[in-house]
Amino acid sequence: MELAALLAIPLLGCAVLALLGHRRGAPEINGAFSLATLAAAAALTVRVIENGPLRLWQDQFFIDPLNVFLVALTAFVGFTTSLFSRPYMRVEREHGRLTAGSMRLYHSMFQMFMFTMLLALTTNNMGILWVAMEGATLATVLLVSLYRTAASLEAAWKYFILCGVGIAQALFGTILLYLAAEPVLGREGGALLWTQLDAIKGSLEPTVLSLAFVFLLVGYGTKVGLVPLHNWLPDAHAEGPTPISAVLSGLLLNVAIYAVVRCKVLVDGSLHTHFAGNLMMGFGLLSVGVAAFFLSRQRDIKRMFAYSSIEHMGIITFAFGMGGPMASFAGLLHMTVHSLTKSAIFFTVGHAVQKTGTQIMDDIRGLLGANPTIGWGLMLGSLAILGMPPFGVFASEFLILTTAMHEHPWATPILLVSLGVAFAAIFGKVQPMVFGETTARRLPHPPAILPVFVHLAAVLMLGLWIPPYLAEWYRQAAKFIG
Amino acid sequence: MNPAALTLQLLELVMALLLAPLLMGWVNQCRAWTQNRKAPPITQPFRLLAKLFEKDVVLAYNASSLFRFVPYMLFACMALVCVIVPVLSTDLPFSPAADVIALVGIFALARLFIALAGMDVGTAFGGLGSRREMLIGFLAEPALLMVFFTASLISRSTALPTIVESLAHREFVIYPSLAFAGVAFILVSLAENARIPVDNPTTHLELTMIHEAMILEYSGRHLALIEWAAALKLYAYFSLGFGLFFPWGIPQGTGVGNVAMALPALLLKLAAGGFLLALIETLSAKMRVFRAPEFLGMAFLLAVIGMLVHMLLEVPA
Amino acid sequence: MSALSALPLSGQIINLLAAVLLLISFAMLVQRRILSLIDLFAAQGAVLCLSTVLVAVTTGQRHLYFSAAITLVLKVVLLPWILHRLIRRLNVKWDVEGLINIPTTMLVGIVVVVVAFNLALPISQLAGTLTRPTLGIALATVLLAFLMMITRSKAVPQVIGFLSMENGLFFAATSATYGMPMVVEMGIALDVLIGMIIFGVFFFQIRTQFDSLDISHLEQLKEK
Amino acid sequence: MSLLSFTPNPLAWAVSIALAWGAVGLAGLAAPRNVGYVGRVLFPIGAVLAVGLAVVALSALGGAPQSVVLPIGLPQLPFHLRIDALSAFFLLLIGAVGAGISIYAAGYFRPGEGTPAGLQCLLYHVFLASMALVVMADDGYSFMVAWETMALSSFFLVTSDHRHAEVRRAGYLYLLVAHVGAIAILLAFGILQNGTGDYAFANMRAQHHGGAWAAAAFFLALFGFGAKAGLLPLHIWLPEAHPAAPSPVSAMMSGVMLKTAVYGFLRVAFDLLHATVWWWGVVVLAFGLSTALYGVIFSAVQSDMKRLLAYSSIENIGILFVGIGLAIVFHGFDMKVLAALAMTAALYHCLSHASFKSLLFLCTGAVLHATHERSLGKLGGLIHRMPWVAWLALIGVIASAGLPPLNGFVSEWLLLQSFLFTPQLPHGYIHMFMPLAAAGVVLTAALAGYVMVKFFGVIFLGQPREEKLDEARDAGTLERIGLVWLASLCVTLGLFPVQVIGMIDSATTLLVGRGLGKALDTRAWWLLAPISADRASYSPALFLIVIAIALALGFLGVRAFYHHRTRQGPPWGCGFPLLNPRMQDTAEGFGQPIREIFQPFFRMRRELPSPFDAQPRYRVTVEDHLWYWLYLPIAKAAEFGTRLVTPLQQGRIGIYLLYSFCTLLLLLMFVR
Repeated sequence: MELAALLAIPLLGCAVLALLGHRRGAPEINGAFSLATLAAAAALTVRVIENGPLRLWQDQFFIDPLNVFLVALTAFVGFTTSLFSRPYMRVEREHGRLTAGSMRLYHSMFQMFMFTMLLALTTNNMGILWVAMEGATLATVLLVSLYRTAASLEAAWKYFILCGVGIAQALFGTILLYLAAEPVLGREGGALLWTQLDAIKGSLEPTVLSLAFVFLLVGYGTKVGLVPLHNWLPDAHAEGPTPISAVLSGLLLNVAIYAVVRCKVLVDGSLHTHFAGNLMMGFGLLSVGVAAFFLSRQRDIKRMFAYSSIEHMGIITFAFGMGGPMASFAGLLHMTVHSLTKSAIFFTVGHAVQKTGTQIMDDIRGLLGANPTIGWGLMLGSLAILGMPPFGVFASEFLILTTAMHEHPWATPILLVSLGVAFAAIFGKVQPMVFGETTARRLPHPPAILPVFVHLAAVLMLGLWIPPYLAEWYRQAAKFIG
Repeated sequence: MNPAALTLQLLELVMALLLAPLLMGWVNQCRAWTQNRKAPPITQPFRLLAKLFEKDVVLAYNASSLFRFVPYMLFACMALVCVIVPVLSTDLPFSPAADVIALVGIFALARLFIALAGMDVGTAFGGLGSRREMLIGFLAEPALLMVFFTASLISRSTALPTIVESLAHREFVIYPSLAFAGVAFILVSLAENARIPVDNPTTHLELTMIHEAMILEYSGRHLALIEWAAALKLYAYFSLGFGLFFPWGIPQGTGVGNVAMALPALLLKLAAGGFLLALIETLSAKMRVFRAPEFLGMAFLLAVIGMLVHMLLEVPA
Repeated sequence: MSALSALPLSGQIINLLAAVLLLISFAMLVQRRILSLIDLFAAQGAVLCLSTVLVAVTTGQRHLYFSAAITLVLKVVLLPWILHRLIRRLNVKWDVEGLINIPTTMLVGIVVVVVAFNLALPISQLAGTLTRPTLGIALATVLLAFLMMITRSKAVPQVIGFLSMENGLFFAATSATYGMPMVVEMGIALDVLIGMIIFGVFFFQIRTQFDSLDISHLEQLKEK
Repeated sequence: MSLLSFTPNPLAWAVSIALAWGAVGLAGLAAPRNVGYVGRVLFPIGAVLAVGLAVVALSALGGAPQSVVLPIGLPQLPFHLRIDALSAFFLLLIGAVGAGISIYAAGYFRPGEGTPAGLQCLLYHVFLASMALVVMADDGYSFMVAWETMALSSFFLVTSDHRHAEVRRAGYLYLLVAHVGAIAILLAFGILQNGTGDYAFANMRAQHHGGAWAAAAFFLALFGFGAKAGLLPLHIWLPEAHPAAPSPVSAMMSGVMLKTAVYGFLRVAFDLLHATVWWWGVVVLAFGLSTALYGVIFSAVQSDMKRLLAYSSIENIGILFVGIGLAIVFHGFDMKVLAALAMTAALYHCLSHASFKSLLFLCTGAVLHATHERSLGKLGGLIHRMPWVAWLALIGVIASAGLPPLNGFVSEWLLLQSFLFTPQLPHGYIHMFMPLAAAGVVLTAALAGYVMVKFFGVIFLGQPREEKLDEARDAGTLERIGLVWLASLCVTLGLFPVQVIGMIDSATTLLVGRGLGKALDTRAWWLLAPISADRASYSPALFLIVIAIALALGFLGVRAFYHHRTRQGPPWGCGFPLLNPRMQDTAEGFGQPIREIFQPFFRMRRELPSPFDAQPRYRVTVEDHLWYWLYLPIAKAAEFGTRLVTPLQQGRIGIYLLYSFCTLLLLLMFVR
């Protein structure tokens, strides 16, 4: 019931906003739908807390500890993003950067995107997961080119082609998975249902699974933004409207990682080696390292934070690759805090960019003077994402690094250097933007500061105290991720 | 703390106050003789002090309270040193207050104050003198410490009475290391006491003066105290040197007989030492300020060699 | 030889069709003219449809008819028609200029095929299907399409490459497992259709923006 | 001690005080721009709390360790807090010194300067509280949280005047180095937990590590804590950040925060790793000694008073690490008493440096407020206008120069005493080289005297170098209270070493397994004789008494026998009549001999005037070689790294596809 609501509400929202999206009240409608989705997600979460994991509709959908918190997180960030997009998109519209049509497209596709995300998370069917992932690309690709500028068009094109091609590889991987499972489960046995696959993973053919995993990793890894498959990510983040950057970074990447992790569980069960983990660690380290070095070259603020997302995805991938209860726990925690922090950063960035009228960091100065809340938001957000305690990002990095130090000491110098370089780059750019004399101007709509600080407060809380049931989910999920 | 020891302590102080200017006079006499000049009387420094005490103090308009405080401080520091260094007996009640390291500290304290005083009025010479004085100071201190290190390695102590006792009252052994340390000590003493070849106590030539540059603005009783303190310092270095390298004649007890024996020995040693100082000053030429690091570096080197020699030859394997 | 003769006739025909598929893929890789490219794509779809029907007939897998129908509608009729219309509307009938010259492309293509065959060998032995030897060809088709996307500098051929890759995937699904479950097939088809529509939108947007469909205009976003 | 035992649970009290600091800070946000409220109400409350902390810490010093587990933190890793002798010692330091700085800060803030006072109040108290938590933390995670909170709050304090580019640069450098250091510490904890997943210090203590692992942990800790403390190659942030901060914050950072780094190092090296390998100590000692020399030499050539002090802090940290290194060497050879001696020296120096350096920084703050000048070239003669500050600064100067009878000398004396035992070390080379290190320490101390003469002489003595200095006003009442508090700390620590060492003995015992307590000659309360009175002794009290008597006698004697007539006149100056303030020795001039002698240490640029210049100018800039030899190459390497990755993102979609393609093929090959 809750699940039906969870999926139906955004779908309905998509339809409604396709009609009304250009009206004055559209942002509020958007917010209302997002709130309803959040309520449904909350209800679902409560139910899972009370009754434990669920399987619904002939096992086509399932809720387990791994995806329940992601569902809640997705609905939550979706809701706060809709709050943020309210003043943001109004300003964009009033500045004439967007037409009525594009407002309609934006609102409708925002809901569509939420639907695909939630579908990808809750479905038990690896095929549907693929369809939903592709759907998420399709829903956002036109949003990236919303401004119809040359750059946004280019970004959207690259996003579409690269993710399309990437995800095609994932389809091939899915086919191979099916190929491996079919002899065991039969055509009607639900050979693509993850729960079924998980149950029989020990008897899946290892060779096929390892090949399948390569395809799946390359496919979903493209969406995660793993180096060297990441090239679409900075462009798409930088050129789309900021709310979209926020949800791309905060949600889409998470869901892609989620898909990879689901696959990894199966492969590990079949291979009994550390093959999948090693691959993921390699990709993770490469992403962290390369992204860190990219950071210092950036001039565009959104682009920089996009690279930061790549870096963090690398850290998460590395953590899951390492495996073990501690590292997987940390990986899950990192997913949560990264998505909260990064979306908060994009919220402040959005306002800062609107205030100063530029995305070029050299031209943004003295936000603290122009608007202390935005300035502090950006400063604290950046410090949080850079792994400064007491924010939650630090908690997960602490666990990941200390575990790595013991289990894979060779990796730690890379991480040490990368984190140092990343810190130098991001902080060196954020500091003058926040401090110093101001260049900003007044805006007709007050900025949506609440989402920023709600996110940061949540991240702060996760650094100091993790609610017991959340910790329990993490632990259980970490247990079967292995 | 028995009264005899306390008396002896007082006696030692009074003797230092009296002997120090005399030693100055003696050195000046010897120098005059070696240079074929007619020598002033040995009591000349006393006359100088008396004259200065009689005179009015002329203070610069902008001299601060620190400026007036420093001469007394200087004098007190040197008095303290003289209380600590054993010359008549090793059983001194105030001696535990400071060992050789602390002694270096007292000298440094005095140096800090006089250097500050030199900067107080704000003349061109004062600052110059202060900086040179501090320069000599930081170069001399490590060398001095190395000397003390060698001495205290032999006696396993840094307390002066113990050092003296162990050298003077145990069976006689030749310590080659002490020879090196002794030479180093002489070099350091020359530098610390503003003597040729590092400084010239008799000149007021801008380019070369160090100690005199700092005290240019002093006059009257202040200057007298400073001069007296300088004499005390020289005396203290002499007695330190005797304590470390020629401790024979310094008794352990506090009896009258002991002291009676110690006094002539001290006078003899002072006379010889003073003559030696005059000889060195006559035979060498004042060097450039920036040669001082080499000079003191040499002292440091000698002290270190002394210490190594001690470790090599004198430590029973 | 004996293994080959043990195969039923339908299997042999499917093998033939697979070979044709590969041939078409190569042809697409080296084809310079855009209209011919679209035709080749349609032909590829037709072959695919044919082979699917054949498999369906041979094995009695009902849902494969449905898949074949979708293929026919989507990839033989609808998409080529849309593409033709687009080409006409956008008036872009120029010859395709590759980034790498054609002999080189072909050489690379052959290497890719060898790799694909070798990779597929162990897997196809596991597959319990009639069509399992063709898995290698499916993989080769996917990779050749990939190669084609890499080498083309214009938007339309790139999209055709993308669609061709989809074909290869479809073929792989058919050959390895007699197709995916119905829901998934439907979903994939939907995605392809929507994707195509979005491509169409893009063509117009790009064209409005740059006055051409040459994606070498789309190389401004980079690190300097 | 019975007087102090009214606190049944020091840990609870200490935690409450930390929380109360947080509350005081938050209260500052109620009226952020009301300087009267923030300054006259909140900061004094903070100061009282600090005194309370010191009292609590005193009572905890002798007591048994206490620990508590808080319900916050990570699920398997709640915050563990613990007070043992070592934490208590550092809490004492934080409380005692923090009290002086807080009360000074109460009078320091003026309206309209930089960040609103309320916000500063929040940051300042969070800073204090986090330092207290750092020394109480008993597991890796809470330690790191407190550690980085400390870094972060101090960063914001440093950049409170962020409108100046150089302040921003300083803050940036500071936080960067701090962060890299923090990651290293974190990795050290990663080793220490030894795969158990339990980060509580109790668990780490119980683990046994292989030689290489232990060494790795040790040197990671040395790197991490050294970065915070300002050990040699990582000191680069310190002379930038400390001067940039408002003076109370500089005082707090130099005086207290650097000590938390020392604490962390001691905790990891001795308590968790048990410091059993003697050559670790040699390395630490070498780093410490070079830091000390480097710091003091650079300090001597500075012409900005706060930079001068910052470099002097580097020097003192170096001396501290020399002591720690020596303790490790002795400990490694199982010479427990000597290790205790060296460790006592180090701990004593912690207290000493904390008190005199914060005193000096606060004095510069007063000067800065009165004159708005930091450059030594524009100060002078302030002893006339600011006698309070000047005389109190003199106490700090004497202490900082390591002169008797104040506290700086005690620690130095102890350190040299322990060096005297190094010839007994059972290892060739080491027992011969170690005494040379002692010479290095003495050289450092003597140079520190040089630096301090320059500092005090140029600022307070001589003639004012600028007109406006005549308007300078002395420090206000609250500021004076703070200064007097710290100065009296210096004096107390200087005069009663026996009592103080008795107090910190439990901390020493915890670290090296043995205190000086038994070895301490207790024949007389006034006599410090750490091994035996025959061996060496020092009595500052006696020392002071004799000097005081001699002073009084000299003064009274001169008056009694002669007269005290005094005339005023123009300065003599060898008869030169046209004296003006510009003819005084400048700060640069004072540093000149050092520049000459230690030329290879500096990267010096000189602009000499030509004989025909209408307006001759002389300029000399002194820079750090390490910046060019180490940091710029690192920056260049990072730059190179960026250039290396840049081609990855060169815009052409075909190439991007090629990456995916190649990745795919490569991985497929890899699987086969």
